Amino acid sequence: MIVGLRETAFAPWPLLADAAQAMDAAERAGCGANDAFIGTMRAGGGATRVVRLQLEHYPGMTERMLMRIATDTGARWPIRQLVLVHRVGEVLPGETLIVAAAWSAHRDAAFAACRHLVETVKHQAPFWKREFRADGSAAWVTANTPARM
Amino acid sequence: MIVGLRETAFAPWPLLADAAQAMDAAERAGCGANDAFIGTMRAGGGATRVVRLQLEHYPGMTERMLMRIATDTGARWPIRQLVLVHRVGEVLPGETLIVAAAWSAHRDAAFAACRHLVETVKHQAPFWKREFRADGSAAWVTANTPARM
Amino acid sequence: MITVRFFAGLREQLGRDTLELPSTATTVRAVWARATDQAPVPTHLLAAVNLEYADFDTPVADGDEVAFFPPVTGGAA
Amino acid sequence: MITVRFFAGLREQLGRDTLELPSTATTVRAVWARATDQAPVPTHLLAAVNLEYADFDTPVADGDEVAFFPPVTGGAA
Repeated sequence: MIVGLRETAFAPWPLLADAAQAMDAAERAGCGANDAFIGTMRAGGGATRVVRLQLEHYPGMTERMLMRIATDTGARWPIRQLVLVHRVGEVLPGETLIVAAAWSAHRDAAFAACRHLVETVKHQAPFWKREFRADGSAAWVTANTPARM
Repeated sequence: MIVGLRETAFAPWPLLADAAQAMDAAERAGCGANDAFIGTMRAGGGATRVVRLQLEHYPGMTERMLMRIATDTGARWPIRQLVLVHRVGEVLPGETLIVAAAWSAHRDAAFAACRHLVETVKHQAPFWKREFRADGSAAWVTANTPARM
Repeated sequence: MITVRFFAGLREQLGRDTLELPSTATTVRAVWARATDQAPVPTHLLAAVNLEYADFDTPVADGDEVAFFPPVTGGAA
Repeated sequence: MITVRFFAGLREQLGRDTLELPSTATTVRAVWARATDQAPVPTHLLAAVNLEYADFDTPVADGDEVAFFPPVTGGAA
């Protein structure tokens, strides 16, 4: 598993390649399917175009939640390898916010586990986004859906 | 779009990186989500362990079907970039069979389009697998679900 | 002439991958009968005319390429 | 002592990110009241005790860390 935070911009594909290559030969030969999700910062357009994001987190709790989400996902689907990495700090448009990926024997498990990682992080992991816009304004992003309490 | 066949072993991640970087700045700034699926050859185990696959296709029709599946997917979801690459020829365990990926503003479209690419190729594109096993036997893989006619 | 092609397991069963027929066969069904000496149609047999999926009633004309093949098995596990 | 932490928009509204309370507050609800001078509880406020999500009735003891924060907004678009 590759699970954790990144404080600076990173490319997602080498991370996915590393995770695939970190499996031993038997694990790799058992994997027929890998689904990988990459979330990136969108800029939008016009005067409210977002020029920068600040991604705040709760040091300690955030890492713990990411690890729990990863291990829960591994317990629920027959996963052989998993990536769950989230960016924190100052983020520019186009930079990677999250990489979630799951490797499994078959595609159903890989797709389901990857989607589960993405949704669970979004709704449970303690991250907060503040948008800085082209017109100089800034605002905390408000959640569309409340997290569980 | 990166759509087509590969006759020799290839790494999927540079292909995905190329596709992401091929978007112009405006396209890239509009993309918040990329889902990528990588299907690889499984070996299985025991005497019927598969040591090699032969992937036959219908030259001309296969390329045309891949392109149609890609463009149909782009018409059905708001996709900004797409990869659909399939291996042909002699394949060894662990090698990539298919890469399907979709970039979109939001994750729902990226996940749905990527899954659609994978399922549609499996059920419609003219490819046929023959397995060569460790015990010396060989057999054409039979489809679990018939393709449309 | 009509070009007839067979793929994968079907190609092996029939022992040939391609043949040319005089263009007297007017549908995919007639091409199959002519090309295989009236062999029974395998379950789930697929056909294509000029690189597009076709059914057995699809018309066939001089110069067409007609292909027959088993259900497809590409893609992922 | 109980350590109280605030995050994101809540931290900005309250104008502080952390404070120490004497360990007389016995639940998350009591910690909120004490730490904010009885401020009304924001809609969808979340809380954690010792890095785990907690509800307002969760007991709090000496040495605990109690955090309050708005709904989370990480992840993908």
